[in-house]
Amino acid sequence: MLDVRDLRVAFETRGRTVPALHGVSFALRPGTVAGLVGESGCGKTLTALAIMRLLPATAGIQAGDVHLNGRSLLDLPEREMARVRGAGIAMIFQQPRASLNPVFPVAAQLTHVLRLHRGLARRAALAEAEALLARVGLPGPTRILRAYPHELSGGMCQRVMIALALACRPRVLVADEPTTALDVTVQLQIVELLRALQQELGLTVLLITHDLGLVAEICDDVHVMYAGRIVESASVEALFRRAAHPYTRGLMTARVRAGGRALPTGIPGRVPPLGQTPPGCPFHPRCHLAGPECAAAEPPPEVVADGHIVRCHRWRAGVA
Amino acid sequence: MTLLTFVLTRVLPGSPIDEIAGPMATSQQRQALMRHYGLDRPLWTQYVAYLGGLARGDLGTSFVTSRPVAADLASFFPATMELTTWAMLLAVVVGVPLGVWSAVHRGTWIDHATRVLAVAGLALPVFWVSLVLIYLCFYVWHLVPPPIGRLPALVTPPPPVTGWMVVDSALARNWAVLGDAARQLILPVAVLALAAVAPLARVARTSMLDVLGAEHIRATRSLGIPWRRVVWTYALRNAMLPVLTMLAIVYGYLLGGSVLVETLFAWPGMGRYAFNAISGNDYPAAQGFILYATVVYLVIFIVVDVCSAILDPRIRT
Amino acid sequence: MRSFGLRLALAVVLALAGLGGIPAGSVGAPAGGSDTLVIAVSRDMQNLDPTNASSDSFTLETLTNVYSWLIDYKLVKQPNGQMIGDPNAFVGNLAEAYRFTDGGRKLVVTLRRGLEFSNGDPLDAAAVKFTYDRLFDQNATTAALTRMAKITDKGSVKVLDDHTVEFDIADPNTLVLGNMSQYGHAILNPRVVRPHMTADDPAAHEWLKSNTKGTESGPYLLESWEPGVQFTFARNPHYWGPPARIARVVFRIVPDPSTRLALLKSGNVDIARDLAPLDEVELMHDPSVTVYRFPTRITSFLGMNAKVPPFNNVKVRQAIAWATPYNTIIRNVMVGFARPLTSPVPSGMPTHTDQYFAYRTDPAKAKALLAEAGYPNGLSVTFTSRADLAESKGIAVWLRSGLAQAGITVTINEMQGAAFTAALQRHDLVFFHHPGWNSINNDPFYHLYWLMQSACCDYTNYANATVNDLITKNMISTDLKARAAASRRIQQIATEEAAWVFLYQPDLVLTTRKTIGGVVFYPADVRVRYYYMTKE
Amino acid sequence: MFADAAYLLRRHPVSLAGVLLLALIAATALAAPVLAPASPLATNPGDALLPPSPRHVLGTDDFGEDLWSRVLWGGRIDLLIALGAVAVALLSGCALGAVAGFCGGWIDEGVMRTMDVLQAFPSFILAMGVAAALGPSLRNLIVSVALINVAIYARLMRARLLVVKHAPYAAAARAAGNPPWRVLTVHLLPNCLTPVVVQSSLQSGWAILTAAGLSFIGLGVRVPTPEWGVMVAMGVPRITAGAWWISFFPGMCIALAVMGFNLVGDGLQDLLDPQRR
Repeated sequence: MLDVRDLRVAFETRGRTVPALHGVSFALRPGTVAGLVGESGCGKTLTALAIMRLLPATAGIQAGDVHLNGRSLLDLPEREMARVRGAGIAMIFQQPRASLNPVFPVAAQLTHVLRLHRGLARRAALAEAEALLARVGLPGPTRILRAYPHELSGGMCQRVMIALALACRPRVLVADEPTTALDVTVQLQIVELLRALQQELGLTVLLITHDLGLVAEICDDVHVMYAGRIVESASVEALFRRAAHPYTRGLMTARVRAGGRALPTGIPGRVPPLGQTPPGCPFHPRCHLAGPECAAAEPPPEVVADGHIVRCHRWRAGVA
Repeated sequence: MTLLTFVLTRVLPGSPIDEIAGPMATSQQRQALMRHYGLDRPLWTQYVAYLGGLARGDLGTSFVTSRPVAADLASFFPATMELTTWAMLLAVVVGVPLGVWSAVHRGTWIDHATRVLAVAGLALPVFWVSLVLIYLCFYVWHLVPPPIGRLPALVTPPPPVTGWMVVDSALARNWAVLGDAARQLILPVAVLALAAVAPLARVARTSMLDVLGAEHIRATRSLGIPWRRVVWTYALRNAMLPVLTMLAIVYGYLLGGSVLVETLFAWPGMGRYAFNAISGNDYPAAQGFILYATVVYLVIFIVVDVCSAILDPRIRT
Repeated sequence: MRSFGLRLALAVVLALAGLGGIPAGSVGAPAGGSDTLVIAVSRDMQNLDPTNASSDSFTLETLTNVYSWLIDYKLVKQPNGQMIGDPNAFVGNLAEAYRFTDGGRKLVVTLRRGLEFSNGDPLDAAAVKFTYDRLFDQNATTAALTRMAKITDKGSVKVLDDHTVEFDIADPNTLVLGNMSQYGHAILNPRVVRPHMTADDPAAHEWLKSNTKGTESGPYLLESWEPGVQFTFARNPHYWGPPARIARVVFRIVPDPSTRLALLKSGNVDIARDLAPLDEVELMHDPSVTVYRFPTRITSFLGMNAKVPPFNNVKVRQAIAWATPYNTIIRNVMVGFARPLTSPVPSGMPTHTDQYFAYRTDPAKAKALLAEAGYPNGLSVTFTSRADLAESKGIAVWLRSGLAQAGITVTINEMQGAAFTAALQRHDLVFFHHPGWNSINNDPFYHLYWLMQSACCDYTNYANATVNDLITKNMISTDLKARAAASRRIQQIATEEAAWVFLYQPDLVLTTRKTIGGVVFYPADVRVRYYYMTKE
Repeated sequence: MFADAAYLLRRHPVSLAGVLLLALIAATALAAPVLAPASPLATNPGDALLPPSPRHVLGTDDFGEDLWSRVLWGGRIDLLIALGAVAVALLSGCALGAVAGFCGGWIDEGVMRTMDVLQAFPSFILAMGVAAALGPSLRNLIVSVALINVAIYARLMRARLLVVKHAPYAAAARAAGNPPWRVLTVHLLPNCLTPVVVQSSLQSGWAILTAAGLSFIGLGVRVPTPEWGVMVAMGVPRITAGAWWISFFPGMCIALAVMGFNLVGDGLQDLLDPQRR
């Protein structure tokens, strides 16, 4: 469905090129939910933006490929890509309120998308907008339509954002920490909504999160990221049964409370800042299993089991 | 405020009486005139009298034009207002897209070129540009009518309704005069706009850059809205607030009357009036002008507040 | 979703395009038809009360064209064919005839029959009496000038009958006619003016300052006045004399001299006033323009305050007079539109002589005089010029470099018009350029009195006992011989003592389109009479 | 900081051009005594109004003064006006703003209302009035041009001060027992200077333009001071007579200097405002 291959992204700052994604590869199976997991700063959001080709001006895709239904997105002219966005892949963001344009009422943003992508007339678009708002579980859609984003709560904004994303009838939905900025109770509601919509519409979802609890709850597959690399990919069951990478296991031990904003990991140290990735396995300075080979060379992907891949020199030591 | 203007006009060197009385006046005649204009009384009495007049809406009588200052202001203000407003509209139409364009193409040669162009417009001394343009466009190429004021010499102005020649002649359905008035406006409007483009473009650029980096712009793009629409519909309106404030500053500045442009184009506006008042020690006129400028300043900022509220719903609540 | 910016842009562009696209009517079009004269002037008129008018040239020109007075200058044809108003020959204007009686103690004036004001009211002896009563009651400049000629008060003006008025002259003198031949003596319409007289303003000054309607008696009437924009004359149908040749005159206020020049060259105006001398020279080569130049009696000089050191020292004044670059100033600042001034009494005024004028530009001589004066190592002075007059600036610069040759360091201080006038009239200026004094009465003692003796206008505080004595003795006198001798003596003293630095007498330059004719020059008041002008 | 600047200049060739322009102008102005072939005040009646030629590369003016020499010397005066006016405005404005922001209360109220009044005046007319009241001279010109900008600096300073006043380091400095003036001058002011610096560069350009405008209406420096504005003003009436060079060259100098200041100001803004990098 969505196939990301060896995606490399770098920042151009102060005349220097600082690599941020070092060859990210994964694939989404149609109609499933895949989780992209990792601590803050490990490149999850960057991966999503690169897929959407919405990287900030300072970042650029150096190499790699993104295919949607076999069509390479990176080579598309901007005009075509705009058509893919929304209709092909839609995205919802971490900060729901900041993602809505503050100076337009909900109706204007929603009907514009409907008219543009689905060619609806003004009146039909308005009716559809109302239906969509109802579909994402907003009470009193007519009132919401007239409202400006600052008049809505964070949860409501996220629902509006979801409605906007669904308005284009996308095949793939990228959800970038959709619940992180919300209250705990609201988080659950949004998760429920996403799950319901996914099943109902048969969406393929890439869920970006640092919350393994959430992953366990709704994902089919998981990809764990660290310092711009996918360090482990597996099905949810496989991962939770037998996580191979020491980093993944660290994450899991830390998963005491679901949804805590700043994740107090059981891993000592911090994610290395951009441009200061240590040589070899980027995780080795923090890894309790690290040996001399870890600092010498970056580990190649190794197959743990069918569909379970890990990049660690010493995963066997960990699993044993 | 009134006190300040009062004091400020009184510190001008010289006295209006010397100009009025003429060279041969004796000191008694001069004193008689001082009495006539109430200038012989102590300053604070003059000030109280001035305030009293103000309360009745009386700004005093100009020494130079011999007319009530209020009437003078009423006849000079529309000239400046018309000139300035057209210039501002032109500057907005040119400057804002230029700034947006520059922001969209940030860091490219387009960005650099537009910035240099805008700054160049600002950097040229306005009187110098005016003269060169008059020389070329009127004198050499005959593209525009002579810089002789608001209407050609022998054209009868339309009955004043708004004081705007273009509007009044349209109201009077006098299309010939409308054309005359419009053509008289071309060059001075262009010159004023030239200087106003740069600040507008600069603010539009910075503010657009801020907005284009915002989350919601990324979100809008993620919905597959074409880039052009994102910039010109979604981002522009967000970026308009700072532009509006700059617009008000520039507009207020220009409404104070551009002495230089009005001099060169024989435009009977506020700047000329103020210049004559100051250089002729015409206290009531100078005071009246300053009062006017203050009111204009206040009104513009109220209008900007209202417009900001219309543009940005967050300000409304 | 609507695009706010786009719509606004579209609207403005359409509006501008629409306006610009209206078919051209007046681009490059010539000024009005042969019945209208269009004139670009530098500034607006100010205070039009004839007896207490502001002294700027366009106010006075308007008064001269819309009012008439009893006695005026006689028109004569000069050998070169140019018509001028002879400053020393007088004829009746509103007066059909006038004569001095009683050994010059009375002036009897007979009015023309059937005179009317511009509104049709009769202009008779009662109006004359009203005019002079008001003049004396108001006691302003014109009253002072009238008294100067020894017509002292209201009682001196008597109505003999409807058409005859008699003026008592306390001491017979030569000043009467010259002092009366000017705008201040404009006869006013009592029926129009009297209703505006109030307890606060018994002279109706406030009304007359900005109105002439109904009380005009000259060839033109003031048809309209839009302050700061333009004012217009129209032919006065009730004028007694030959009607104005051109029906309307439009004065357009164009403050910038380059703009006025461009308007004249392109034919958008018929006449441009107050151009820069350099442009006037240029215009002499323009086949579509006529440059009229008339020698005036205007005295332009450098004032040196005789009460303030170092200028109280005659030698210092003489040194400066020897160091001044006369020719450079006339050639480079006035571009030749001036002739040297060689005496306090200008050339063209009776009794003028240049025989005492020895000054040339001679820095060595100036240095020697400075040494004699006690400044062997030079001197530093501050020179005040008018910031708003180009020629004043030019003189300042040339003077600075000229005086530097003689070891005099000049610091230039520029003053704005109003401040300069105020300081000038308080006699506070120490070393300055007087841009030009014109004595309307072409009489040497009138001239010398004002500039060397009067409280108001002896700007340099020049005081020489002999000179004072000679002026006092001869001003009111009919002994022409004695006056001539005294005038020469004064010229000798003032020139030798370097009362001022005598700079130049500027020309009156009038630049018109070739189509304009009938230009008549009045050396006495240097005002342009538009009613003689013709246009092809 | 230097690395930043170097980077920025590479990314902003236009700002680099601005810096080079200003450097060039400053260098020629400083080297005027060496470069100028003649004294800027050397008049010569025979040489008036000569067009550019090998002897007078930029021609001569009404007084036969060599324009090239005058343009060179004029750089000194104009840079002095720009920097002087900005310095005066900056020092007084910042002092007022700092006092207002630091003291608060009625002092703040009083100072800021006065600034309001100053800003409500149309700035050119205000400068005109002040220049007319003081009379034309270089010093008065600088003062009048400075006055119209005082309010801008006061406002900037006060706004910034209100932000940093409550910053942790300010509280720390206060807790350490520093007297208020010391907290203000040593700990707070240095943190308020960024917007002020940017503004200064932009205002320098404005100052030259305002000064030139005042000169044009006769309120600038005295003749024959070689100041670009006065030179343009004197040359402007000569354009129609064909002597374009008198106003053209000083006019270009003004334009280049103002452009230089503006471009540098733009660059500084980008450099000093991390958000806009």
